[in-house]
Amino acid sequence: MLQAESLTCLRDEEALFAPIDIDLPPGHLLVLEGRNGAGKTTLLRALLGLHPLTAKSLHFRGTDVLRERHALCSGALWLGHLLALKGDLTVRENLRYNLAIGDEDAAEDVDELCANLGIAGYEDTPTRSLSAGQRKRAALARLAASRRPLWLLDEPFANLDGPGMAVVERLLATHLARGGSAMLTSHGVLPITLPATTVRLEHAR
Amino acid sequence: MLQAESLTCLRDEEALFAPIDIDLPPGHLLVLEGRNGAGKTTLLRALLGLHPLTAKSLHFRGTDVLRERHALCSGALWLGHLLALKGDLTVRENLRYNLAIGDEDAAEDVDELCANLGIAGYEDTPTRSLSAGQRKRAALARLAASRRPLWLLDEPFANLDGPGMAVVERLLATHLARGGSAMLTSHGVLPITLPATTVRLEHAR
Amino acid sequence: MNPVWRWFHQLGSPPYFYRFATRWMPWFGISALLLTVIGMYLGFVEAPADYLQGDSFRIMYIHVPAAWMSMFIYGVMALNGAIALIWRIKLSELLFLSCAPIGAMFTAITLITGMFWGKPTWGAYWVWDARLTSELVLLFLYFGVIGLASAYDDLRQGARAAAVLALVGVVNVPIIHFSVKWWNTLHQGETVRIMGKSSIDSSMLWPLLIMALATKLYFVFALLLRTRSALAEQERGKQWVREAMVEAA
Amino acid sequence: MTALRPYQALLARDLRLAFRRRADLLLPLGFAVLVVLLFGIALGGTPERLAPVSAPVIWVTVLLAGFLSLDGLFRPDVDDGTLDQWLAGPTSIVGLMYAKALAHWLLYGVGLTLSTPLLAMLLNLPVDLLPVMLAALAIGTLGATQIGIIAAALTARLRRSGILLALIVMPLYLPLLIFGSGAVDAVRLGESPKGALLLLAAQTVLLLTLAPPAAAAALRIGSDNPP
Amino acid sequence: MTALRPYQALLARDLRLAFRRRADLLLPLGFAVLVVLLFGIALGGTPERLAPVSAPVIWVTVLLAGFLSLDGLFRPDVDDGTLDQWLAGPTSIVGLMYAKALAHWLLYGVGLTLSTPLLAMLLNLPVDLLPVMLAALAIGTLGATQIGIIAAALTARLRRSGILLALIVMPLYLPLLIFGSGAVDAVRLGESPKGALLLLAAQTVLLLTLAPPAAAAALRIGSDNPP
Ligand code: HEM
Ligand SMILES: Nc1ncnc2c1ncn2[C@@H]1O[C@H](COP(=O)(O)OP(=O)(O)OP(=O)(O)O)[C@@H](O)[C@H]1O
Ligand SMILES: Nc1ncnc2c1ncn2[C@@H]1O[C@H](COP(=O)(O)OP(=O)(O)OP(=O)(O)O)[C@@H](O)[C@H]1O
Ligand SMILES: [Mg+2]
Ligand SMILES: [Mg+2]
Repeated sequence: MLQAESLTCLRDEEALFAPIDIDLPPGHLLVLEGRNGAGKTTLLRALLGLHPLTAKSLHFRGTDVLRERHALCSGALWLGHLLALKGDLTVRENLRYNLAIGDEDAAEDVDELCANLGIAGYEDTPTRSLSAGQRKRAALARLAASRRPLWLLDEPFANLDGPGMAVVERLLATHLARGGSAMLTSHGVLPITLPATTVRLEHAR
Repeated sequence: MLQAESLTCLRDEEALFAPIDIDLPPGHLLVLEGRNGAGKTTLLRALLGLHPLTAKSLHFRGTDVLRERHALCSGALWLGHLLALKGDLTVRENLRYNLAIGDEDAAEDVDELCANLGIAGYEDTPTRSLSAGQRKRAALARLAASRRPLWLLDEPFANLDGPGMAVVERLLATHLARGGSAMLTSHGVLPITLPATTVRLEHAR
Repeated sequence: MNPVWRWFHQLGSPPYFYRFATRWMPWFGISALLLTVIGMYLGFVEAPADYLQGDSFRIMYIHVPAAWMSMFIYGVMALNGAIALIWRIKLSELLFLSCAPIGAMFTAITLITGMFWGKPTWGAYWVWDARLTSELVLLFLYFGVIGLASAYDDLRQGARAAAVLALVGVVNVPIIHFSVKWWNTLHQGETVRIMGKSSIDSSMLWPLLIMALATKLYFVFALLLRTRSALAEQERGKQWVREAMVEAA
Repeated sequence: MTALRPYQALLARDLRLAFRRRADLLLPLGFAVLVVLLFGIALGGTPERLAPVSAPVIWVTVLLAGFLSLDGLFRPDVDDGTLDQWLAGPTSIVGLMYAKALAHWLLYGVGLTLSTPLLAMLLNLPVDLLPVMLAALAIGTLGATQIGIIAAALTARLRRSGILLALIVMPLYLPLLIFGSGAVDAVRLGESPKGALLLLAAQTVLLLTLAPPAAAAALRIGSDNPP
Repeated sequence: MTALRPYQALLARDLRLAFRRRADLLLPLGFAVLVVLLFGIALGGTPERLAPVSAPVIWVTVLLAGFLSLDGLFRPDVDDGTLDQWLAGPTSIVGLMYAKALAHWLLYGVGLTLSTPLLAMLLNLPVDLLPVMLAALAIGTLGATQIGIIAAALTARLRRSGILLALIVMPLYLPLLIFGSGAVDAVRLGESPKGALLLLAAQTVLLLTLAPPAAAAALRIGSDNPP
């Protein structure tokens, strides 16, 4: 799915971390580790073209991403620190809009997505009036509807309670079983039991 | 330090969770547990008068908080989901301002605080250019300088890496040893080994 | 407790106010209607035409009472706003909110009748004279109060925020009243005086006073009506509202 | 028309966000009336003094009211991560910009144009100038929206850009203002407003073809994806 | 003076945030010059036509430039949690409001007043009116800041409040505007501006005593702490 050789991100024209190699086949999970400020968030954003990166080679499903920067954008679903929810709109409206703008399956039933994520009953609540964890769940509901092969998730477990983490684990398991791949960042002990490769970002020098 | 009987928070005039009793003596740690949306964040805010609450009695160091709502404000230090850092100002400037506005000890050495929190070298970086975890550390640096007896910490471990969590644990240990108390919210397994009482927020009915 | 104070305290309790409003509302409504009919008849049929302005002066019987009400209601509103801010009494918040649209209506009537009166007398619908401008400002203050209150999700927070604005805007009311004295304006000076002699003939004065009383009664009627339904809406979960509904049905 | 789905979704979302607070829809009108009021009182207020300046004052007021809404055009989308999602997603940013521009014009341009008769009355604008004023404003606000969308995109990532935004927008508004008041002046002097209106329309068409792609490019600045 | 330390810290922070982007300090001036230019052009531009309206246009411009800065007065502090920290802390909110108001006036009121000679030149304002204009603006902007701080506090927690802000602020600006241009007019008509200036000063003093506590009360709305 995603192969990279000697990949690193640039900040002020300097490498942020020692170059890493990535080999993420379909159906696999990759965990990005590293201390605070190691460059995990930056790496995910850089893959999507939101930051400069350098690499000997970088391929996504056979396409050379270094040449066609746009290739990853239509094949990857990214959830960052910011959740891209409009506080004034309800969970349902936010989800509908997110699915449409990402060109995901239109037929998805929003009530079902919410039930999956454990926020049933909040479909018509403005996201402004949700707790931190509920808001995270609303953002994660996109995953359940997504058919994109690669998921890039930045700290997907932050703010979630135990059952919430289990939901994310289930979503990941289904996705991997369908032949998708995922790359996620997390701190400390991973609260899930899925098999995963770990890549650690270390100081550049 | 903090005693409460039959305490609960109101949202739209309804109790958010089943009334709880709190007894937090000096030198002790209390962990608030509960599912996403249980009301942990709301409870901390309500103690500080940012939300309505009801209680049979609520005392802070002998003062009746229900009568004198302001009593807790000068004795408690609160860190919420929002970090109250100005992205345009450096870590040093943010810290200086935070200490002055909270009327904390003016003599504190900012370089030392930063070194304590593991963000030495970032003193003169605008907080906008910090990673999520580094920003959290900058916000937590206030704790190291604070002389207020009660700490109210909302998910203090979120976004931190392993060493970061250890730093917070050390800060807490010093604070408790000095006779201070702390109340914190957290999800899943607490990543620290300090002895703590747990209070769980359950559905109101 | 002094009986007057006790009555106020009782009135502040939602169920008592609801019953009070239900009982007295019709009386205020009916007497307002009656007085309006009498005032209109006296003003528009009986009173002699003005030697200068002909019949256009009859707009006065709507214009002047409406103008007085626009300021009076602002005062009542600000007073309730102050009570709501200081003692956080729910009923004052609702009374405060109910005043705004009624006051805005009277202000709009003042402006519109004034404009139609201005065309024959001054030759223009609108001039930027101090009284006219300050009355327009009053309209915007009412709009500001309504807009700010509705911009908040929480009704009570909205009411208190709007109350701060209403109190700040109180300075405008004396400006409206004294504008004709402070600046030389096109607008009519003070004609009707409570103390001393009014510079208006009594055959013209009487209908005006009747209309003034009618508008006051109408205001109380509209205020009770609006506050009553807002109260029932806000407390709809409560036992006494359900009882009152059953009673009404 | 599934190809249009993302753009429709954005248009619907922007309109919905605006309608969520219904009072907001009347507020541009309120602002315009207030600025007119400030000018009325500041200029002393007699009809003879007001009439000659009323058309320009209306133009400036409408442009200012539209201008005030620009800060909210992209800022919320930047702050909550929506913009990053657009840039990281498969949808054409140029298309999204057209949807944004349409929503903005529907919400502000149309509303302000329709409120002109009221402003005109307050300022004693001669009634026979009203039709040409309305036509010029309808075209002009469409152009102004395009200018606004470029400026808002350029300043979207900056903090406290309010006044920088003004600095970018005002000079670009000038040609619209010149031909817009020109058309009204022409009618007052008994000439045909056709020339001025045509030039105004030509500018608007030019802006319509240039502005959304320019705005898309501006949003890409700071991200690594080529436009 | 340790009792003043929190307020000094807030004042210093606000000034520092403004100075961090030095360009921002010149931007109000840039905005004012542009509005004046728009009017100059819209009004046809001959000196005879401009001179009588120049004083009111300057007043309106200065008030608008100050007004545009209001949205940034509390919004950032609400968004990043600073406001909640104030409300949850030991420091007097009224005191913080005085610090905020002082910072805002130093940044906008003083800057705009100092730029008036330039605006006056662009608009052919008679030179002998300049001193009274400057005095009136210095006093008037201090009052306008107080009005602004109330309005900004009232709308701080609302989304997209720009135009609601205008609705609140403009009517309250009017008395300042009336006496402010009144003073200039008095000098033009050869009378003494003293009365108008005194009334302007009286208003400003009244606002200075009322506004910061009112703003503090407004910020407390939504919190459970009594004001
Ligand atoms: C849009 C235009 C007008 C507005 C906004 C307006 C506003 C007001 C207001 C606010 C008052 C109450 C003042 C007070 O009691 O302190 C008033 C009173 C009055 N107005 Fe007007 N007015 C307008 C036009 C006119 C015109 C054209 C006339 C007739 C020439 C007129 C005649 C009067 C009279 C006779 C009173 C009673 C004065 C007194 O007894 O104090 N008004 N108006
Ligand atoms: N601004 C708000 N307006 C209305 N309701 C809200 C608001 N914020 C939170 N709530 C509701 O109040 C409840 C408690 O929220 P709170 O943020 O206290 O939960 P929490 O225990 O901190 O959850 P989390 O673990 O997700 O942070 C939730 O059900 C939420 O939907
Ligand atoms: N906007 C920015 N401008 C400049 N430097 C930045 C910016 N954001 C982050 N950095 C720097 O880049 C480095 C990597 O940041 P990044 O956010 O990628 O870290 P991270 O691994 O995600 O950390 P965390 O675990 O704290 O989220 C950090 O040292 C940080 O100081
Ligand atoms: Mg990160
Ligand atoms: Mg929480």
